[in-house]
Amino acid sequence: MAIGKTLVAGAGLSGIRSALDLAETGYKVLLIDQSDHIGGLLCQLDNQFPTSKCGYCRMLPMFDRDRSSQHCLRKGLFHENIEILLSTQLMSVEGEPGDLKVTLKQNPSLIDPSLCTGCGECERVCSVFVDDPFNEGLTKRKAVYLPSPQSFSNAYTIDYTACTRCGECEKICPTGAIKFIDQDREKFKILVVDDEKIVRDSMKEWLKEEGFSVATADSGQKALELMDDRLFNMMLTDIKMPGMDGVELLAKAKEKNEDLCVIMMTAYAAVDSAVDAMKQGALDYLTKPFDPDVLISMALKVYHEFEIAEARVEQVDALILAGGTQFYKPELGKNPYGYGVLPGVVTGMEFERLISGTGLGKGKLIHPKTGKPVRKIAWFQCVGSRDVQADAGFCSSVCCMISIKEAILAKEKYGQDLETTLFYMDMRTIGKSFDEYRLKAQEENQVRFVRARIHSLDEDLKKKDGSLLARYVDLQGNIHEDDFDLVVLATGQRPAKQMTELAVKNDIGINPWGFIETTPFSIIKTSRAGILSGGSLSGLKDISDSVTCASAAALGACKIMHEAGKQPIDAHAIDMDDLTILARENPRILTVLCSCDKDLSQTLDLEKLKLDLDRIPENQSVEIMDKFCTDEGWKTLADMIQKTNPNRLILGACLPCIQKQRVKELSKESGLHSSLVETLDIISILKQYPDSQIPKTTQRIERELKALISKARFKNPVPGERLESNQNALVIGGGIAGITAALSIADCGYHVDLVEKDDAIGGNLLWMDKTVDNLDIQAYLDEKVKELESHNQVTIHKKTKTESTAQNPGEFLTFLKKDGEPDETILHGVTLLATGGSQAPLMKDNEDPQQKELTQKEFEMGVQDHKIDPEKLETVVMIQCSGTRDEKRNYCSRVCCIRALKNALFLKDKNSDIQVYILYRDMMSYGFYEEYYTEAKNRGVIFFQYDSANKPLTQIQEDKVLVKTRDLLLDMPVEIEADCVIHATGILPDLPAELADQYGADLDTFHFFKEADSKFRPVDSMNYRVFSCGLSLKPCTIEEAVASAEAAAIRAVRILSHERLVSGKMVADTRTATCSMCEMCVDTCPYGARFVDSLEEKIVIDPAACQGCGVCAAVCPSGSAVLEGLDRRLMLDVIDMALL
Amino acid sequence: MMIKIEQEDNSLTKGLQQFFKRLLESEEIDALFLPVRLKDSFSIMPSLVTDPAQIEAAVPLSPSFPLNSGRMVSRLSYKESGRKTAVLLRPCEIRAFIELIKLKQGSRQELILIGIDCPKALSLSDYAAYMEKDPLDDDAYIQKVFSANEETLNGFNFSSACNTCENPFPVNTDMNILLQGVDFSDGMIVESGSEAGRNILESLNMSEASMPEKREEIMAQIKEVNSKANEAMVEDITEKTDSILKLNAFFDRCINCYNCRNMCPVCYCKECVFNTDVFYHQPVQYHQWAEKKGLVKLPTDTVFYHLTRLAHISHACVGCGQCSNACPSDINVFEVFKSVAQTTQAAFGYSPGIDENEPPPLSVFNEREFEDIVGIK
Amino acid sequence: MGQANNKGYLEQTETIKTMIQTCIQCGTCTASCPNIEFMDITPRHMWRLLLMDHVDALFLSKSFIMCSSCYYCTLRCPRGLELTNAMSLLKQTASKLKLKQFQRSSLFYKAFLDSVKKHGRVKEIEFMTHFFISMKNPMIPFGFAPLGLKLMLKGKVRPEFPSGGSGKLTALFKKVAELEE
Amino acid sequence: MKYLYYPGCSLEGTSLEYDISTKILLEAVDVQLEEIEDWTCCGATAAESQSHLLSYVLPARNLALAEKMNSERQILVPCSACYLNLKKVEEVIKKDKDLLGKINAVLAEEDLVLKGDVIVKHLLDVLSNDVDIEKIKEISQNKMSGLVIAPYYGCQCLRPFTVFDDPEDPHSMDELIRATGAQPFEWDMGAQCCGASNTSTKPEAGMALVGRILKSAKGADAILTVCPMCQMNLESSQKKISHKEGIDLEIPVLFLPQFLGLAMGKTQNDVRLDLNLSDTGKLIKARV
Repeated sequence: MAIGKTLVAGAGLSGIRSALDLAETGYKVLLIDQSDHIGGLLCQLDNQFPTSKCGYCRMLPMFDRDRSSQHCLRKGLFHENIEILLSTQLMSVEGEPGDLKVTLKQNPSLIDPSLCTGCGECERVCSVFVDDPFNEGLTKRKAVYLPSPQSFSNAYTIDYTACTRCGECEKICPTGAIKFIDQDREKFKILVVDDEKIVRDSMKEWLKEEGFSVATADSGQKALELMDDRLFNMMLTDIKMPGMDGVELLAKAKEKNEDLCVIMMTAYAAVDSAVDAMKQGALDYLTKPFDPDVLISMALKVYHEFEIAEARVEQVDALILAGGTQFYKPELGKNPYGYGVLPGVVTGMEFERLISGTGLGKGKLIHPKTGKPVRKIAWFQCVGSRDVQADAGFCSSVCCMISIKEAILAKEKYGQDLETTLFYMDMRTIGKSFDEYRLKAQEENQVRFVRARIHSLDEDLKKKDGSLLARYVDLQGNIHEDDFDLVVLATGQRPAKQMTELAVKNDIGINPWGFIETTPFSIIKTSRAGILSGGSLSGLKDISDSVTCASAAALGACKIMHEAGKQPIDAHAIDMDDLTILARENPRILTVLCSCDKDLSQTLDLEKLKLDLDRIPENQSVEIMDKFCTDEGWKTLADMIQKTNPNRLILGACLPCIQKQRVKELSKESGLHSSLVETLDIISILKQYPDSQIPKTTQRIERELKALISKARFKNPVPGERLESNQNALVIGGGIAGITAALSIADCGYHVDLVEKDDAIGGNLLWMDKTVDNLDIQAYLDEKVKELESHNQVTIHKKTKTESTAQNPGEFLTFLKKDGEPDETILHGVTLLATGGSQAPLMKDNEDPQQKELTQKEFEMGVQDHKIDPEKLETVVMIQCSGTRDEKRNYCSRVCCIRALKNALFLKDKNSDIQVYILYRDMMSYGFYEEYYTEAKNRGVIFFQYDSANKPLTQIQEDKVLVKTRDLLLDMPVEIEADCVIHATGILPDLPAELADQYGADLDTFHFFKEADSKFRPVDSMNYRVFSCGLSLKPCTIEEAVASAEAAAIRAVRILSHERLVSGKMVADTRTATCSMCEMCVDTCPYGARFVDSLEEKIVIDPAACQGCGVCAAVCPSGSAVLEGLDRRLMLDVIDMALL
Repeated sequence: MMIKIEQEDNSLTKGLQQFFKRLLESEEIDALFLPVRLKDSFSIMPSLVTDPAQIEAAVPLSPSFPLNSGRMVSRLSYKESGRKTAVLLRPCEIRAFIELIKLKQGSRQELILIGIDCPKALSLSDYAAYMEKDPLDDDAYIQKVFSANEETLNGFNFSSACNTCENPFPVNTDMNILLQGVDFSDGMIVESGSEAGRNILESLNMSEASMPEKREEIMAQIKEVNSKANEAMVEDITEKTDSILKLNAFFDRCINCYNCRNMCPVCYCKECVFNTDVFYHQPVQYHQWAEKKGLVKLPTDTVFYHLTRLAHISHACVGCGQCSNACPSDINVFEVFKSVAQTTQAAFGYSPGIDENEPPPLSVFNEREFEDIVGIK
Repeated sequence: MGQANNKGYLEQTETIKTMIQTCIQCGTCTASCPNIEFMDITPRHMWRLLLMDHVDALFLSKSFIMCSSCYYCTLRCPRGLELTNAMSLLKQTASKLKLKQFQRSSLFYKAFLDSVKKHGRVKEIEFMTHFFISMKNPMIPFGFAPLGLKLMLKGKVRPEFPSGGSGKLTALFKKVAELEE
Repeated sequence: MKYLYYPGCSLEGTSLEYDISTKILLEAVDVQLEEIEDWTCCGATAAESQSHLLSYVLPARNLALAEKMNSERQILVPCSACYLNLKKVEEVIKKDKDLLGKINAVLAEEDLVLKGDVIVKHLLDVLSNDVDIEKIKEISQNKMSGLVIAPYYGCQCLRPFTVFDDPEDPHSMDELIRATGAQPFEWDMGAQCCGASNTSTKPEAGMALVGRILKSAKGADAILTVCPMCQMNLESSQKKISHKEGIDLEIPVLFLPQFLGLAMGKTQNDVRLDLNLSDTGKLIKARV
């Protein structure tokens, strides 16, 4: 059977997540990105909340991890099942799920990576400086550069559009890696259309100088006439022209020549129409007056695509779009905060780069104008979000938390006396731990939160010290003027331009804002079968939601591949080396040093080095070679190995050369076992010493090499262990998350036992009618339950509880206690905790016999049972955060505000005369839900904001409820006589601690499932076989519950797809003979990889769970807990050698 | 609850023996573990007694402290035996045993822990010498040791572990025999420390007693005096070992006999790493060392051995002093261990031997701890 | 608040309320307003009153006539509300309702438009005279006197127009009035 | 280059000098003007506060007249208030076809039809974007060098319709000022409100705004305006405000084309400096 393959377009956070999930399952992945590096936005971000750290690497595979790279994802990624293509764009997609034809366009680099040694000579001679996009333009880089500071790859790249083709780099390159393609620009025909002669003439002149063919026209009509005669490749047209305007010309020109690249030109203010034009197919626009350089670079870009981009057509089964989002560019809008004009106004991303260790200030925070340390920083929220004037009727969902994080980070980095102020409208702390984090910012870090929107920003002309003056009005109507050294704009998100274009061209539905539109109840399925949307493409998401969505998309792809009859690769079918023989042989060590195009004898006493190393019996010889990174060097080394037949190799070279992947290839080709190849970055070490210090340098290198020789001589080859792994799944909980998870796993071909404690499947969905976007929940549930009940891979256990469980490496054993039936024991390889949650009960102080005060659920059920008749109601009050987001339950339940909006709109639909009041603290209408907030306002719903210190009070009167609150703006008390009051009481998780504990999972402070990492492993527990989804994981909407279930499912399928799991090479073991069974290692193991086998009285290890961290070895005093291949004798010897 | 143990035949020891006899005869207890004077010998060794008649040889209180019985109790309890045993232990023995429970080397399940106010001890060699000379009889010793907190006995120094002990009173037991601050003319007092202990005491039907008034005060005094002695000792030993050279000199007589390790109650490994091939060096290794410095002393790894032990168990050191007792080269191992242990335990906020539910520091992982030491924020 | 409960208010202001319905009370308009010091209540406060149907309180305030149509609030409102236009509509409403406190500015504008209606273009001297007569307060012209005098001296305000413009706007005005009925 | 010309009432009365200097300047830079025949008042702010429809009909009539002239499609308007009113109609009828219908129903009284194919341009837009600035440089020969001139834009040429400049932080006059050799004055008052008709109806409020602007202009040799209302407000009460504030706030205030005209060699009389209410003598002295 054929092996499944998926194309993942976009290699940022979510693209990587999707790709790794599929690759770990055993499918092939083609991962592409249009940029020159993988990692996406997160490459530029050093720290994430709540840890103020990065955790990107936590997404790396945990079992069979030697198939993949095991270093920071910002440095790069390898996986045997993933092919990565950078600088590549997806152009089109045709076909059906299971048989998609995708066309890719890859921009070949002008530098041959197999020849480039990364010496940097080209960069040194390059005379072109451009803004470095990696630092958001805060710094400059050359036109030939290394793609990202963290990247392992040492191959340089040429910025095609910035490069002037001066040829200096081509001349200096020692390996001849740089080759400019012969240019034939004359063939590239450009048409310039403008009614003003000066513009036409000067543009013609500039473009001709670059060697292009240029024709001009003074009107749209003339342009069209010219197009009848000749075929143009590119057209630059003014928008405002008498007669036919540029936009009309664009449409007509495209009719004539679909492939024509059109660039609009417009005066400052008409940017809107330029943006409109782009929606109609223009490639880009230029704002008049413009710099010739900008024009030329744009022309070169188009030319580049035209001339040298090659199309590559691939056959795949499924397509995951993971192009992410872009940040709003304040300078393109009305820009009231003077971004780009006022010094000291930066975007959030720029701020991250400013304070990044690899960024501009190398960690220092200096005012860009005065050079003085920054002492006062303000964050402005909703820049390009919740602003219809910026074409954003939506909330960008993530900026509030990002800004809080940045404020805390700034305080942590630059001292608590730094003044930080956050200006916001609603603080959207929409996750389970977000409110806590906000409080921490407020109370521990003294970040000032001001509920106000800043209208505009000016430089303080009186002070003339670069400080910025922000004017705002407080709730009482008092005007304040505060000055700041630095203002950070929390810029909102926009759909990634290329993705929107791709969607439009390929009939993939988009929403009015240009984001990918997904089908009902799904955030991954696009309108086209076989094409899935991962990450934030379909709407704005933080890291954890993006990761969840990306995993869900991977599940979608997995299902498609399974349905198309495609198979994953069998993981255990890799060759077993004959290691035992190797272990018995005496070590024969070959030491090779790559001189990297330098004369090593200038810096090292090679004679002494060789002499000293030869005294170690196991070391056969020391060799010097050149340019291991080139094909030629590679061959030299292979020959050397052939000749000397070593069984262990020590390789000294540069960092990029010794990165694992290359060494892995070397082992494969030379037959040397990969765990017996040791590497040393000698080039970095040599850089630390001046040439004159030969003895010192030699001594250092000698020590390092001796240490490695010691390591090599004691090291025995270790095979990855293989663990029999059960291929059935247990899903606990029959709500929508449980149903989805079970169906998802079953659809990928694995058996699932679904346990539900009640006699009905459906959980909370059973009492719900419609969603806010008017989808029929019951119909959806019916469909899913039918699907579940008829699925031959699913066994449903109703009225059943799990009683106890035992875990052995590779499987769980769970006892099912059934109501009225004999108990049952099942064996399963993974456990999904989807035990759900429920609406918190209403804490009532009042006697309320007529049930005038209701929870949201009670209200909705009341309407469904016709106990509540909306037409008979005159006034309804809704109280948000009732009993939640306070000391007792200090988290936001995320869904209640949306539910309130839904109910308000429902009431208004049923009875337009009804008066609805919503009393809220922060309106959490995140993402596109903001539109319902606007709609509710439009429909006359009145909103009162209240603060947690003055909660609304209710009083039952005869047949009314009197609600007392305060209008904060009018500063007066308000009393509302309501027919009924609907309380939003929030969500309580329903995951018993004992249950979680049985499966080695933990609960968080609020008794939700505790994620292994709330950002990067959002559905996993620390036990790699246990997952959670739905409400037991965190408060979520139905779509989000479904997505988390799909994510949990792929995480499970990733394990289920293997009959045997292969461990990493570095895993722990126990020497039972010396073990005292103190179980310290069991308690200590963070991955739950160690178990007590009480029958055999020994400690056993799940090698797939073990990550080789060595904590067990550290905690074990007798040395019974060991890391295979890294025993104490070896380590002591290495230390000894290094000290000699 | 508290009950009273009357003197028997004007003898405190006999009174205690009587109490233990009743205990052993009761249905609650199958065996008793306590120090017994061996026949025709002055040696007093911990013994497991099942015959009530044998209790007559029991010497619950004496300056003899041949080994830390925590280790022995661990052997009696690391698996189920189906029998209930009452064990009498000194405070430092209890602490050692609690540490071993944490390490799954023992269990309280079938035990009744009986604590006793510490009667101090002489070193092994001093005890032998003392017994040869003119030893006090058992009762006189009790009278003497609990009447004043003295550092010497008949010219012999009490073990420095005892003189510097800040916790010579039992905690977290099932019952305790109280001696400090007790008017012996009125007998001795047993206080229950757990539900199980209370039930047993009640079943014995003995007369009730109340807490002696002066006890608290006396306990505080003893703690203060010992604490000062401890400070002085730490200061002294720190001065003696505060550089690697001094440390080398301090341990220069060490012959790698590993006696200190063998007698250490919390060094619980079945097989020590120092007995494995990790320290069975290649011959070339010795030569390389010698070549580097021109000379290498053998055995090697002596200081390394002590440092390793400090790294492994200084957090769990209960301060019993048996390591010094065991040293044939008369190295004051205990003083180094106690000094280091205090720092280690303070760093982790760890109190060894108090609560079996307090996890050993290394088995707990906190993402943010010792930021100033590890340098990672 | 005799007039306050006049339902006429609500009808008149319903359109304006619709214009500002999606206000999220962020305060951008208020902080932007150059005339805020001379307003008794802030623009945000006004919108809130309007939203809550406290039209009486709104017309007790004179804030909206302080609006000098600088359009800053309109420019900056994140909800894209046409706040300056809403201000104008409030002025219109006040004028239509002939509320006493707004008489002065209302009459000023009326005099202006009368002049336009008659001549097609503004005869500045004429409309000022009209205005003063309508105010029936002889003290008022003095307020304008220094400027008027200055303009006269410079020959900028003259009794007769320099050029034509005998516009036929009466018909237009009439038609507008008809359509707006 | 040729434009239709809508002067507006003020340019026939209180701001005659604006009309005259505009015409002189444009002639000098080869721009021809053709006045809209039979134009009438745009309604100013008065119409808006009296009748919604009227506030559209009055400017619409003029646009319809312009369309009827059937020559140029761009109308040049020097007065910002007129500009806004005319622009408003141009923009709104693109989207609101209902309103267009109503407007045409009224205009039918005069047999006029509004189609909406003319573009309304402010004088400053034309000067800063359409006119060849090199020409101004060439003629003026840095005549104004040494002067620091505060560009004042006012509101209505910038807002609510953002056409040719940043509505918060305008700079289109900077280049024009530099073209004369003078330096633009750095201030943040250029786009602030002058108080508009508040200076007549609510003098205390209006004066406060004017006072703020004049105070900020301290250090500049003159203020340039592009709107009769702004000009009047900034000029007319300088003495009174100086008296009230207790500091000398008197400063020459000129219409932009007056200043450019002077720079390009026109006489004081050509640009009718005699009609300015502020003491322009200071500026003339400073230049000499």
